[in-house]
Amino acid sequence: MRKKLLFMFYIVSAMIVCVHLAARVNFLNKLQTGNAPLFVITYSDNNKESSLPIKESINYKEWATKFEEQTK
Amino acid sequence: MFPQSTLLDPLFWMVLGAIQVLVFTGANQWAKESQLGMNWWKWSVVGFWWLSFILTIAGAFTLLGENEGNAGWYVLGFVGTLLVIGGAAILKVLVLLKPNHP
Amino acid sequence: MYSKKRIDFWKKVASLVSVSLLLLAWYCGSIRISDNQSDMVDQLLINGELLTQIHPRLYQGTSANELSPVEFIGLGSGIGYGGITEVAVTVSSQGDIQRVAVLSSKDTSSYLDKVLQSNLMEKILGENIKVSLEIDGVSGATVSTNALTDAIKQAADSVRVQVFGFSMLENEEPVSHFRWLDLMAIAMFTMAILVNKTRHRKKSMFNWAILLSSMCVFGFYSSSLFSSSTMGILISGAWFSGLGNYTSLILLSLVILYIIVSNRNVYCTSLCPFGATQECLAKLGNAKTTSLTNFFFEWFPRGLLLTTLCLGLYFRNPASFSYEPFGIMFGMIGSIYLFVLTVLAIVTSLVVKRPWCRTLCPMNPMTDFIRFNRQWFKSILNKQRAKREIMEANQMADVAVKSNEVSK
Amino acid sequence: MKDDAQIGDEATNSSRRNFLKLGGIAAATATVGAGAGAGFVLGRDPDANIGWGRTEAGKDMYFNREAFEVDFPPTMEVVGQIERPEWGDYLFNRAFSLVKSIKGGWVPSEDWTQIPDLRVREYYAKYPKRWEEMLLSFSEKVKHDNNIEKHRDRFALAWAYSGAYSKGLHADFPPEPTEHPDVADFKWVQREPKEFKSPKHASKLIKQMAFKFGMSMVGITKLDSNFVFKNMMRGMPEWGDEIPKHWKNIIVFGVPMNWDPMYAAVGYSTSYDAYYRAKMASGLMAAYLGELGYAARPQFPGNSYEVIMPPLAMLAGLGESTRNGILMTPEVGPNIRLAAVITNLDLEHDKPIDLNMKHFCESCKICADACPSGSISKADKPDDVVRGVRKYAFNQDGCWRFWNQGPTPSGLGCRVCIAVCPYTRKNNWIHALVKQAEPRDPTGVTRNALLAMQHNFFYYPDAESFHPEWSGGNFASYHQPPEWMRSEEYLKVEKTWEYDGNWEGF
Repeated sequence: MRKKLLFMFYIVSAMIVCVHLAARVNFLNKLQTGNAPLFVITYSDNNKESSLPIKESINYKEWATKFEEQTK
Repeated sequence: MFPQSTLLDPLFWMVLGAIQVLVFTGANQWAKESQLGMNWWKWSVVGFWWLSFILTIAGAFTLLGENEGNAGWYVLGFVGTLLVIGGAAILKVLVLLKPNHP
Repeated sequence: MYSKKRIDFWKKVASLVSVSLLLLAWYCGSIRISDNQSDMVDQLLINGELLTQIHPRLYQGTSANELSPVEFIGLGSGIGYGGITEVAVTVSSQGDIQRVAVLSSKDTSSYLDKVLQSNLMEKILGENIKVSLEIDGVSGATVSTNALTDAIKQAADSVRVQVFGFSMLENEEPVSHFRWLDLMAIAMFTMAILVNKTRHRKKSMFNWAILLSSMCVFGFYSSSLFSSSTMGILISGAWFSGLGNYTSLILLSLVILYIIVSNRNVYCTSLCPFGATQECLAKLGNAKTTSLTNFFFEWFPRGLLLTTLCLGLYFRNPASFSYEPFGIMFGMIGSIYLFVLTVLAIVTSLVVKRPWCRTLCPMNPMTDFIRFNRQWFKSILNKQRAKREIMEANQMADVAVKSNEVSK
Repeated sequence: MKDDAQIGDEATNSSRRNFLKLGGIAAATATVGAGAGAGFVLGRDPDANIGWGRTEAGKDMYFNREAFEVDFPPTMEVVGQIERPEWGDYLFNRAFSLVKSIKGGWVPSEDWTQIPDLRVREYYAKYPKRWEEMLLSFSEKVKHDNNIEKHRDRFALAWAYSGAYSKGLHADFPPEPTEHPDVADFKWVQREPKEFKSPKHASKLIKQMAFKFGMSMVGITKLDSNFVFKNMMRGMPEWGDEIPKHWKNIIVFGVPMNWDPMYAAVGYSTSYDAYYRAKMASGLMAAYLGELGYAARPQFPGNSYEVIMPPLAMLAGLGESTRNGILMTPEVGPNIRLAAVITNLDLEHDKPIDLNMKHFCESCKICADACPSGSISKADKPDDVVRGVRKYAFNQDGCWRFWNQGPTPSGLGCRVCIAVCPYTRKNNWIHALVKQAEPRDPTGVTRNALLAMQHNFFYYPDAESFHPEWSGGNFASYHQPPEWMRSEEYLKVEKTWEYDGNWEGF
């Protein structure tokens, strides 16, 4: 009885451990190949990756009309 | 168990309640056999443990049901384990407090 | 059934193979590693377009239309659980911190995550490095936090020198390397040895005393018990460059030394915090001992440990390859898989005594390995004595037999 | 003989005992199974979506507030002279004014002093940094317009859902006032007012009606002039800061957004479902009062207000103020959309409540960490004073910038801070238990235990990943979208995306 239980525990935990290790390897591999920093954080005032140089890129007239029709 | 059903839901809860009678009569038999000399407070401890055990399971599965997958399993694992250990402890105590008349 | 001699032979082969595998893994790792730091740093520019290295730890970003550099990127390193943590800090030409990036870390990722999620770094963004940076700690991952803060401060300082022409680092001493926990470890270990030697009738009581106190100190209080990752750190030599926390390493080396000297492993029986936990639960559920004696069950953990160590060496990151339930048990830190494993282990140990020790714990393979090679080495030494060769040999043979039985 | 009988008894007894013992085990096992099963379906139970199940009975507002009533809401900490809100403090006023100026030929620049409309300029004089955010919102809008078509395959159903409700929302009931309030508010009054037995009776009836008109929460309070906008009166091109005589009391009510889409903010969520319901209710309530002979001025979303809703809702005892600046109710947390009717009917007022939300928000911070635009303060204590009231700093222009990044045209908005709030949970037994226990525990043990669980057991995508793909995110959401919002389930589209968010753990 106990033997059976220990046996089951063995098999299950062995599987779990394998999955865990596989996950770790996968993760580290991504890191290596990605060759990007683990973690980057930027001061919010500089989060302007999204901003376009104001005047040129935006047709404001068009923007305004679009905005109006979408909001009313 | 059958939230949107007018009939099945109340029936289910009644049946579940009825089953508890069986659970405790059964428990009583086991207690008698192993001569635990159960009394009111021992029973209330056991009862409380049983209630919290079922509630924990139900709670964890409620979380799973509302798609809080992570939380569900963690709660089950965390609180569940504590309860199992607690159960073992209670059992131990009951055995230790066995009245030693033949 | 194989003859003992035959098994012995294969064991010798296995031990040689495993050593060579470890070396191979190390070698492959060294090939894989290329200096990708500079192009990592390249991604960290904000306003600058051109990145130029001023000196090893400092880069400057210049933009086309301006002559003076618009920003600086300083590199810094701190020492965490598994070794060095590399950080890059982007600072504007006015000295405001604009961006912080963790380039590499050898800490267990779940510890690192805990620190990162605590957004302790967000607090220093926008601060000016003219004044020294105040960074508060994160409970539960002190070492990783210290590593990170040291790294950031160092990185900021190399820019500070460039921009403001003065340094602030000298007044901050590096992480204290020897702490009372380390002393504690040594003390406990000696006690463990004594208890194992004594013939006192209260021996088992003493043993319990040590077990429990070690469970509290090295377990729940500091979670500094060693694991396969510690073994990895030990053999990878990451500790040359310093560690944030030596306790587990000290414990491990003491254990190994004692096994080599006296062929006995006192850790599992008298010190291991997780062992202690299992013992307690066993007492609770009157668990009985049982073990699985089968070729597979004996060799799987060995293979597992070997693989883990190889991976650790290959990725130069042993700390992120521990597979024990310790992290979850004593700090609620670790992947969901390990969480499940821990729950299983705990519940099982109510019925079976020390299930983890009887199955996957890396301690057994390690002990077996050391013992076996110790034995082997001895026998070689003895063989060299020309005289009484045969007699010796026979003796050795049956000693070896014994040792095998022990190791199973 | 006797012996035989005894033996017989023995036998039957023992077999009976065995039966009971085994029966007990069987029953126990069954109970465990039943517990798990019942738990699971209770989690699935649509009735747990408070706001849809027990509405007309008023049982969506299940939290008994009496024990928590106070004279003044603790989260409305007055530290100076309370000032009435300016026209320019209202984001939509600014946005539309800017639109007007732009159509008039003005081109925005980094320099806020060039803003033509004085009232808008005054606002940005107060918060110069926020002008950058407003500028960014323009470019984000452009990117949004250029990108949404690419992602229609994924969001088609959410798009349609939100679009449908926005059409409904823009129907003209209740009609926008076009004349002076003294006329407009009496539009539906044809006869003499019918007198109520007492304000108490009036309040009782009105609340019942609110529930019957489909609202989940309702509260009544005196119309506090501190929260009425200056220089703003619908239907009047010019208006000073006077307040019509007949604006006595305000009936504030609200309804939550549908839960499953809301949990899947940003992309799959919309405010329009709740806006629509709240607006209709305000119209019905106004008409109802009119028929009884009383003046009524509905206040409803999108932006047809003369008053600021949350503080009035707080005074009406619906909830408290929070870190993310949204009204926090004990039943649905911040997942509530408000509308109101201002009337001259004499009503019994509700009292504000103290639910200890203050401390909850101080130690939680989950919304601040999740906020995709970083507009919510992470300070330990309220760190700003707005119009004389201490509250958590909130950057409305930053929030608005992210509004413009949603992946559907009518899905304007974000709602992430609502989705992740621990108080935003369905009305099933665990969460109800918790919501009942937490405010009643003076020691804060419950709160800390719960927050420990929230922080360790629950999965929250990080702020970045809530962003659309075109600005560095992966359309993550707190929960994955419900089955009925997944286009791959119903439409002929091929699934080229992965969902990031909580989902059933199997």
